[in-house]
Order: sequence, then C-alpha cells, then structure tokens
Amino acid sequence: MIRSLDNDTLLGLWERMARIRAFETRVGEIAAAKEVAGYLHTYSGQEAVACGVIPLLRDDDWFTSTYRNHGHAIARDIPLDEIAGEIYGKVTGVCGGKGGSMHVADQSRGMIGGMGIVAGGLPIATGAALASKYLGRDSVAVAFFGDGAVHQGAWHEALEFASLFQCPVVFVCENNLYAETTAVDYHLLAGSVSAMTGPYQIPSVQIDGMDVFAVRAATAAAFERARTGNGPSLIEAMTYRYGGQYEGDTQTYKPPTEVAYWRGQDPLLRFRSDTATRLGMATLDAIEQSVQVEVDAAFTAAEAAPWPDISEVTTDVYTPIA
Amino acid sequence: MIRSLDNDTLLGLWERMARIRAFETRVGEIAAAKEVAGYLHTYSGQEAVACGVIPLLRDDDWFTSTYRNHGHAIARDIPLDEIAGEIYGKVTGVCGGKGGSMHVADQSRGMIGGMGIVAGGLPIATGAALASKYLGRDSVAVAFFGDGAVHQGAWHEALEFASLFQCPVVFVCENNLYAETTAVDYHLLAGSVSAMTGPYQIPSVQIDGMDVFAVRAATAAAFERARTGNGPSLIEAMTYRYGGQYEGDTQTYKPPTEVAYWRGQDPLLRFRSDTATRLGMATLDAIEQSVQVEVDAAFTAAEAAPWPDISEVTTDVYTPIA
Amino acid sequence: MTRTLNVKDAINEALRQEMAADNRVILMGEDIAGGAGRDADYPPAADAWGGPFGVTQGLLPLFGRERVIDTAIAETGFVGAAIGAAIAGLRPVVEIMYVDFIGTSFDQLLNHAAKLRYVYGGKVSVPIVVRTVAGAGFRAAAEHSQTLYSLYTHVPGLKVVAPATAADAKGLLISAIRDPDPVIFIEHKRLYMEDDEVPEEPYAIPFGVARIVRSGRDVTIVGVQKMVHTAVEAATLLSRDGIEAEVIDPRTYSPLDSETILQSVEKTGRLVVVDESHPRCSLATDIAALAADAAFHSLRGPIKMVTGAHAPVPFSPPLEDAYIPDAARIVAAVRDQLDKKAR
Amino acid sequence: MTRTLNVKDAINEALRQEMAADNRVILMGEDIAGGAGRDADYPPAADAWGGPFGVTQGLLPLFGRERVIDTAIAETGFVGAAIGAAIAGLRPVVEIMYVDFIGTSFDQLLNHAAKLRYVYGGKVSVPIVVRTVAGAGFRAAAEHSQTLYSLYTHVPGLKVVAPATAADAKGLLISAIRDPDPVIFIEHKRLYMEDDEVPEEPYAIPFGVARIVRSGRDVTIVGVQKMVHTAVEAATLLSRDGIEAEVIDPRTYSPLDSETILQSVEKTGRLVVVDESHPRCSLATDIAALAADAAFHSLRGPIKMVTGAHAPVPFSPPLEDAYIPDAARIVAAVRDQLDKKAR
Ligand SMILES: Cc1ncc(C[n+]2csc(CCOP(=O)(O)OP(=O)(O)O)c2C)c(N)n1
Ligand SMILES: Cc1ncc(C[n+]2csc(CCOP(=O)(O)OP(=O)(O)O)c2C)c(N)n1
Ligand SMILES: [Mg+2]
Ligand SMILES: [Mg+2]
Repeated sequence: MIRSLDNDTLLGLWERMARIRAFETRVGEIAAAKEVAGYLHTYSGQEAVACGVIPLLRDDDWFTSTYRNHGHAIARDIPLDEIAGEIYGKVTGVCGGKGGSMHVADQSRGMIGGMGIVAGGLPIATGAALASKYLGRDSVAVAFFGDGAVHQGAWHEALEFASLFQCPVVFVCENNLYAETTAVDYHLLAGSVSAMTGPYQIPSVQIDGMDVFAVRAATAAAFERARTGNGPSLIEAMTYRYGGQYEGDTQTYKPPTEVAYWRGQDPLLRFRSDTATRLGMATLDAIEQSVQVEVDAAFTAAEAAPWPDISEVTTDVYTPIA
Repeated sequence: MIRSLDNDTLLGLWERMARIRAFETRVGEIAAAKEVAGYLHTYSGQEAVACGVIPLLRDDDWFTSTYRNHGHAIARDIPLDEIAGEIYGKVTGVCGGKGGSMHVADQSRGMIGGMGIVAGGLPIATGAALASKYLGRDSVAVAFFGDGAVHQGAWHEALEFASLFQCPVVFVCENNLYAETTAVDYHLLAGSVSAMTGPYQIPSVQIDGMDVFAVRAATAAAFERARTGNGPSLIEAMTYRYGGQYEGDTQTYKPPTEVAYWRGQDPLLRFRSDTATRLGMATLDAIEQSVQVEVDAAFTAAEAAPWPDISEVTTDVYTPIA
Repeated sequence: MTRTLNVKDAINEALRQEMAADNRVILMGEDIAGGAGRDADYPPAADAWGGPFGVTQGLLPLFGRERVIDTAIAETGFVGAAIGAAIAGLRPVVEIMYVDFIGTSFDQLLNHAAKLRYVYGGKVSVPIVVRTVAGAGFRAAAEHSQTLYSLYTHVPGLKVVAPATAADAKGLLISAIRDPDPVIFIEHKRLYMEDDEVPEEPYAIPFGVARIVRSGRDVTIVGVQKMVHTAVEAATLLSRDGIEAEVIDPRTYSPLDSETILQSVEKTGRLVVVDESHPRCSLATDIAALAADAAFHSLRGPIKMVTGAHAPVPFSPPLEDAYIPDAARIVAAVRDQLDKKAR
Repeated sequence: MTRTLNVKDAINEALRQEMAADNRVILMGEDIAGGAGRDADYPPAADAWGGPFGVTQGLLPLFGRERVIDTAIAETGFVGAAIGAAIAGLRPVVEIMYVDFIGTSFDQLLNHAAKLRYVYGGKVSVPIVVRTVAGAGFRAAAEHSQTLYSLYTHVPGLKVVAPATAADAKGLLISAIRDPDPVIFIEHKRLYMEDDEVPEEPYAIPFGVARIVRSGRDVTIVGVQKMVHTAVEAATLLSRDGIEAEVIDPRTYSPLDSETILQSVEKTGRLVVVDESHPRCSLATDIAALAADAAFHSLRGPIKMVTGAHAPVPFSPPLEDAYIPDAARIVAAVRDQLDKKAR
C-alpha cells in the first residue's frame, strides 16, 4: 500500500493525523481548565481510522459521524477555526455555535454531521447512499459508528435496508474496545462486529485500525465495491480511545497494561516508523510543528470570537420559504 | 416422536388443532358476514405450531403472542367462550371486550397476551424469562413472531439481551412466507430466520411447521436447554397462512400453485395420516364434531352476551391502590 | 375542473401528480405497493395492496419499484433512510402504516429529522414527508386507533398537517411534498371514504392557514381533523336553537394559525376545542391555552375541551363509541358555557 | 432523622433502601454500574461510573451484577425486558440515560407498558420505573437537553413524576418503585447537586399531591421541576414590590393535583405556568387549559406561560441561557398580568 502512494499523499495523511492529535490534545487541556462547558469527546488514538477513510471520499460523497467527530471533521479538512469555534459555541463555529462539539457538520464537504444518538447516523448514511443509487451516480456514503452501536435497533435496520436495496454505503466501525465504561468483551457476543453481518449478507472485514494504510486499503476496496454497484460493506477497525468516554471521565475501568499495549500501537508512531526513512523525520517533525501553530491559532481565534446573537435561539428551526 | 406419545396426548393435540381450525373457520365466516367489526387475523394453516409448542408449557411458564393469536389462546385451553366473547367485544371476553381479537390474553394461563406491534413481544418474553432466572426458577418463556418481524430493531435487541443474560426464552418464528403481502423471498436476505442468530450466538433450527410432532420435538429440546440453564434458542417453523393478512384481504399476491402445495401439507391432514391407524379415523372425526359443537356454542354465546358497561371506558388504565 | 373524490383518492392523486412532476419524489413503506418478492414468478402479485387502505394503489404500475419502494418492517431503517436521502437531494414520502407504530422510529423523527437543521446551524434541510394513519372508530383497538398529534406538535422542527377533507388532503399533501422541512402528514382512517369536490390540477394549500368551515357569532368551535365534521354536526343542532357556532379547522397544527382562532374567539367570546385525542398535553389544551392567554379579555365563559378519555382506545364497539366525542357532547359543552352567566 | 443530602444521593438512597427491602427490585441500564466485562481481569473497573452522573454508584458492591445490570446500548431490549420481568413478578427500575434517547424505546412504553393493563381488561399490572435525566443548562446541546414531560403525560397508563428537591426525589422514587403501574421518573441534571433536608428512613410521598412551596395571595405560579426554583426566585423579587406569589410544585404530572392548582388560582385570580419545555402541547398548556376551564370565573387576567422556545436547545452558552426561562421573564409575565386592568 505505502509503496503505491506518492509523497504528497503520504504527507497529507501525516498532516491530518498530526492535526487531529494536536487539536484533541488541546481540547483535553481546555476541558481540564474548564474553559469550555459541555461534553467533549476526543478522538486521540483513533486518527488512523478517520485518515484512512475520509481522504478517499470524493466531493460528491457523504458521511455521518457521531458525538466523537472532531477527527472526522479535521480529516475532511474543515478549517480548525470553524471546529474550535463550534466547540466554544461561537458565531465562527461551523454550525454557528448551535450544535457544539457533538454536532460538528459541514454538508458542503459531505459531512452530514455529528450525531448524539448511538447508531442514529447509520440509517441516514444508508439513505444518502440510496439517493446516490437512485440518481444513477457512483457516489458513496460512509457511516462511522462505535463498537457500542451494534446492538441498537437502528444498526440492525440500517444494515438490512442497505443490503435489501444494495445501497452504496460503507459502515465503518471504530472498535475502540469500550462503549463508555463497558468493554466489548462483555457485550460483543459474536466476538467481533465483522462477524455480525452474515444475516444481512454484507461483506465485512476486521482490520488494524492503528495502521492508516490498512484502513486506506480496506476503504479503497469497499468504495470500489460500492461505486461499481456491488452494494454495502462493513469495515471493523480495531483501535483505542486514549481519552475517556468524555473529557473528565476518570477511566478507572481501563487496565494499565491494556493502555500501555495500545499506546505502543499509536497510529502516529506507526506512521513514523513506516515512513520515516522515505519522508525523513525532519519533515514529519516540521509538519507537527506547523499543525500545532494552526491549532494554537484556531483556539485563540475561537476564544476571541463573538457569541452568536440571542435572536439566534429561534432561527434555523425551519427553512425559510422563498 | 409419535411413538413416545400416549394416546391421550395424541388426542389432546388433535383436539386442539381441530378446535383452532373450526374456530378460525367460523371467524372467517362472521368476518365475511360482517357480524364483527375490526381486524381479524386467522391462524388456519399454522395449527401445528401452536399445538406443537404450547401444550409443553408448564403452569409457571409464560408466552407472548401477536395479533394472530387465536390459535395460541386455544392451544393454551382458554375457553372458547372467552375468546369469542373478546372478538365480539363483549363483557364475557377474556379481556372484557377491551382488547378485541388482536389482544387476547390470559396471564393466569401464562399467556401474557396478543400484541399488535410487530416484534413487540420479543423483549417482553425475554424479560419474563429473565425474571424466571433471577428468581431461581426453571420456568421458560416463549415469544411467537412472524417472518416479517426479524428486521425490527426490537427483534435484534431482544435476541441480544436474551443471549447476553442467558435468559430461558425460546423464540418461535412462524414463517408463513408472508408479512402482509410481502414474500420472504424479498426481504429474508439470509435465506431463513434460523440463519440469522449467529451474531447472538443463539442456537437455532428450522423445522417443518406443518408437522406437529416436529414442532413438539424441537420445542422439547429448546425447553430442556432453557430449563437447565443453557439459555435461549430459536425455532423457525415453516408454515403457511391459509387466510389473508386479515379477513377481507383479497390475497392476490399468492400464487395458486403455492397455495395448493401448502394445502397439501395441511397440519390436520398430516396428523391424520400419521395417526389414523393408531387412533382410528372415527375417533378423530368424532373429536372434530365435538369441537364444532363447542365452537357453535361459543359464538352463539358471544353474540348473545351483553356489551360492557360504558363506564368501562376509563377503568383499568391504572391499578387500584389498596 | 373539480370532481368528486374521496380523501383516499385525493391523496393518491396528489402523490401521482407530484411524482410525475418531480423525479426526486419517491415513496417508501411497508406494502405500499404490495406483492414484493413475487414480481417475477407471479406478476399478479404486484400492486396487491397499495397499503392497508389502498391509498397508494396504482402508483407502482406508473412509477415502478424504484420509486414505490416496499420496505421490510423496519420503520427506523426506512425513516432514517428517508432523512439521508432527503439530505442527499431526494424528496422521500414515507408511510408509517399506523401512527401507533411511531414509537418504532421516533428517535429518527425527534432527534434527526426535526433537529438536524437547527444543530447544524441552518445549513441543511430535511424535506421528508411522513404519511401516517390515525384515529379511532375503526374497531381497531388500542394499538391501531391513536392520534398522537400532540407528540409531533410538541417537537420544534416538525410540521404537522391533518386534513379533514379531500380537497384539503390533496392541497396540503402537495404542499407537504414541496416543503423543505419534515412534515408529518396525518390521515384519518375514518375519513378516507369521505367525498368532496377536488380540483383536478395540482394545487398547494399553504400551511398555517385555518379554514373557517362555518361562520357564527355565538361560540367558536375548533375541531381537530375528524372532529371538524362532528363540530359541524353539533353546529347544525345548535343552530336549530338559534345558537350560531363558528367552526374552525386549523388544518395544520404546526404551524398553527393562531390568528384566525383568536379573531374568532374575540368575536364570539366563547371557545370549545374538540379533539378525539387523550386530553392531557393535547392539541385541545394547546389551543385552549392559546386563547386563555391571548384572547382572555374577550372570553365570556370557561374554555371547554371535548376530548377522548385519559384511557387507551377500547375495542368493544359501544365503549369505542363512548370514547369518541360526538355531537351531543359538543352541544352539551356549548350549552354548559352559555348557561353559566356571562361575566 | 434528617440530614442534608443532594438529589443525586437522595435517589441513590431510595434505590438502596428499596433494594434492601425488596428482593424483586432490580436495576438495568447502560453503565449504571460500569466496567462490565472487566470484573475478572481488572477488578478496579467495577462500579466505575454509576451512570454518567454517578447516581447509582455504590449499588453494585452492595447488590452485585445480578441486581445492578449493565446492559448493552439497546433501550428497546432492556425496557421491553423490564416490562416482561415486571409482569413475571419483579420490580425493575431501568435507566434511560438521557430522556432525549426515549425515541429508541418509545414503542415499548407507548404501546406496551402503558396499554397492556387496559387492553388485557385489567388483569395485569406493569410495575416498572423508568428513571431518566432531563433538562437544559448543562451545555449538552439539542440531543441531551430536552425535557419531553408532555410526551409521557399525554399517554394514559403512564405515571409521570419529576421531583424538584432531594426530599421529594427520595419519597417519590420510593413511591414509584412500590407503585403497581409504569412510572416515568424524570431527574433534572441541573438539580442533582442541590441540597435539601432528607429523612434517613424510607418514606413514600403519594402521587397526585402538589407541594405549595410558597404561599401568596396575588398570583399563582406553577413551576415545572427545575422551574419551581426559578419561580421561587421570581417570587422573592416580586415580594420586594409587595406582590406575593403562591408557588406550586405539582411534583407529579400524571396524576396531576388539579385541585391544589385550582384552589390557588381561585384565591389569587392569576396564573403563570413556568416550564422549560417547548411551548406547544406542553405541560404549560395543559395546566393553563385546566384553569381556563375549571377556574375561569376566578381569573382576573390572562393566563401566562413562560416556556422554552419552539426550537431545539442550542449549545452556545448565551443562547442556551436565553432559551431557559429565568426569574426576570417570570417577573415580567406577572407584571404583564397585573398591569392589564382587571376585568
Ligand atoms: C441511543 C443512545 N443510547 C445511549 C447513549 C449514551 N451514550 C453515548 S456514547 C455511548 C457509548 C457508545 O460507545 P461506542 O459506540 O463504542 O462509541 P465510542 O464512544 O467508543 O466512540 C453511550 C451509551 C446515546 N448517546 N444514545
Ligand atoms: C412495528 C409495526 N410495523 C408495522 C405493523 C403492521 N403490520 C401488522 S402485521 C404485519 C406483517 C407481519 O408479518 P409477520 O411477522 O410475518 O406475521 P404474520 O402476519 O405472517 O403472522 C405488519 C407489517 C405493525 N403491526 N407493527
Ligand atoms: Mg467504543
Ligand atoms: Mg408471516
């Protein structure tokens, strides 16, 4: 995989992963400092998934995300100012501050949006894929979801719908071993999410979600299938959530040995060791520094940005009719 | 199987199957004559399922049913007067006329009740089974459902719950090839319901649902499993709905060849040919005649019975507190 | 040109015309055509039903299974898919066979269809229509007879429409399909066979404009969907005694045409709201509260609500009949008002 | 003996005492203990959370995983299972983590928990308690800040309870657990840390009995859950100007203590209802409509409703603050009433 990618592509992947990490690290800091109120769900540790999948999306593709969406938004190149602004609830936010951290969205970039209801996005992404098929296009839709989502009725009904109508949708499970405090060992009766798609006749694959190249390869195959009229598929990316369910979670449920193991699989570390000789450590370091500057600027801007006007409480409930 | 059953048991099965057939035939007649208003869902054709499963229930067991529940109620020996009374909405009805045909229930006989929402009963039966386990009893619960129910979120969530907590519940699918007008061929992506339980790690079996002995054998095995602490299982009984979705359905969606095939598999016919030499045709005929007399009496009584008092509109909403 | 059409056929015509005019309009639901899975080996199966009331029958032959989509029994799946398809450019019209089943897909409506535009800062619209069937009087018992208007009306972001006549059904459904936001379109099963003069050509009735069904000076009666007709019956009875009721059909509950209701109450000084729903937190209380605030100084007597019971809908025919408000109860409520001395 | 306890701890105590007293009481929900699946190899995981607000923390060590059951994220599954378990003899208390998620299990409540007793002719009871968390003010945005009281209150067969203080929380939860019918027990996330004097021993507060929080002769203010406190704030401000408000906390919305509310309105002649919910078909309209009918002749001015907006709850802090009714808005509503000349 790596060999088939040119340097620009590789650097693009690195830049996005580094940008997510820097951004989420800052989110953790502002949460600890109580600079921002509300629930903040960080993505650190899972960077390889967003960056393996999202850069392969075309302009006319769609995806749905969850409350844990910053990484997806960043991987889709939504400006950091707009994401940070949203997290602060400022007028500069990508949703004007109305949605907040859980609901980052930019449909102009195909990001239908972050959704707070577990598994809520799966039927919606499936519907976007249905539209693509109906309109005779070869665009695809992706639904990101967690390991905890698979028992929801919505998960089941979405997979059934997708298969019945052969929708060009790719279900991407970020299996980070926990749903809040509950370990997959407890509830994942089939042993894996990828082992659950038989009833729907949806092909699935379990991959190393800490390896951006593995994710990219699986995604490319799934997109190819979807774009050529061969229907839905599911990717289960095994990954790890470095933070808690949300910032402030004490995470007493995580065994230290487990944390250590997954830290050793860090997707940025892995990327470095896979590419350092080819790209050069200095180049990678420089990018880390430059995204840090971007992140600093974005949070400074967000902090300084104005609040939305109070009249905004009642706008955007309905679409103005011309 | 047959050989291990004594004559009384065999005659009991026959009597119940014949009683259901006679009852449902009459329901069809009163519906056609518009003697009763509302939706009437008949069970003719599926007798072997109810009679294969329900007589194996103990007094302390539970089951949930659907809107297509007359057969289950009759197999559980709820007096015909009370069932017919309910269908007429009379005070003699088993629910005092408040529920009607779709909601026949008698918890004193373990029949939690008929439910109008597809798949709505599965989580409830599962919960009854949870109670049994929690209380250290070896009673079981059964959930009857149709082939159309498997795509509902509730179906998925119930199976997951049942397996996670190893509830002594038996899921009995009456696969009669249609959900309303929609053929299983269309939506049953896995080819069968029994092929859908892998993700839940629930053992399943597909059986001939026109053969009461096959149903009884599968049920006995499932109950044994459940009563001995080995958790849930699923039985898919292949059967056929002689009537429409409801009485009045023109059934233009059923190919005549298909109807003919399944009529040839008639569970009463099959029972006769399996047992006639042992029990004697005359005995079987006599039982058919006697249940017909019962049915006549039940409908005559129901028709003659008084309506509930109008004050009943607002009773039974809440439980009186002593 | 107008002809006589019943509500069912008026809805069918609206769907047909909008589908013909706009390729983005698709239908999804359970057995909305019927016979799915038999097309190849047994063609007579196709279009077997058109839904349990035959409302969508005849559309399959015209538009094919690509546009008249029979789904599995999975309301969350297809309502959610409609939301996604709408965001991606289609105009899906989905059918929840009975409004009673709404619980199986409520999250998709409550948190997604209704809210996505707002939480995303107004950058996206969700133009879906959810057609569904409500109402008692069909001997269909507790789980197939509810109305539940108020559950939707409570939720900002949804629009709620409930026609009482065939002409309104057609014009409001066309508006619903063309509307950029999620519309819950509630059909009353006991009104399907009611005739009315209906124009042939497509036309759109705007939301938020009530219909004054009958003018009167003595009391305002607001009827909720089927109760509009019961209110008119009551008005006819009252008229014999010289009491002239003004009967108003709000037609859409969200948005609600408060102005027309308030103007009428200002004129008559009396208000009776008739709603077959359960009484608590209902449309009846909503409209009563509106007047108790904004038309208070015109009121000459207590606001009366004539509603179904705080009980599920019973099956037994005499119980169900007692459950549903009838003209006699409305007349009694009006008389109760008039008998109390004016202030 | 009473001690100071906050709402969270009062709820925890009620659960603990009822579980100790009655073996049939079990708890189910997502992460209500926490750390499930790690017990064996990493015991510190157990009881990691006690739910996102720690309300149920400490119960796992006392009662074990048999009775404090962490479920998968499958609300229909475990709410339905609770119904079945209740029918089969248990007293399940389930937690829907946020009331906003109710859509994922609404059918089990609407058509099963609420209706089975009625459709089955009164032969069965469904003694479940659904604990859930509601309310804005937590910067939790549109899908984690709703109240939705009215959706439940509309549904016959459900009981709806929403305590505003720790003492009420304990006594009402105990009643809920002992109640033979399904009870929706709504906890307000912004009240969890509010202290109150709470008796140590178990006690039951009956449903349908309002609490008169403050007596007054000039205006009746009915507060809905957290708004009770806001109403008291407003009353304090008004009192400075010699206006004495009577503040009522209904505590249970179904059943509702209409009598206490009506008696108060008869005394004061004025009514303001404060409800942070969306305005349409809400508890605010429910209580307003009640008075507009049954206390009409005592009313001396329009009934005012001070509510949240007909909009989802916005995230942005100043927007959310503007969304939630505050004392100033209540004061303004009262003044608006008093300024209008009495009739
Ligand atoms: C329907 C629903 N139930 C419960 C919740 C509360 N909740 C939020 S996140 C979460 C855990 C989800 O875990 P997972 O799907 O593995 O995603 P992750 O947080 O690990 O990315 C839960 C239970 C919710 N948001 N929606
Ligand atoms: C949640 C829900 N959706 C739709 C319906 C309408 N409906 C009633 S019966 C039925 C078909 C069910 O078919 P199946 O499960 O195969 O049972 P059968 O009627 O064949 O016994 C449908 C769609 C319903 N009752 N509940
Ligand atoms: Mg997870
Ligand atoms: Mg079937």
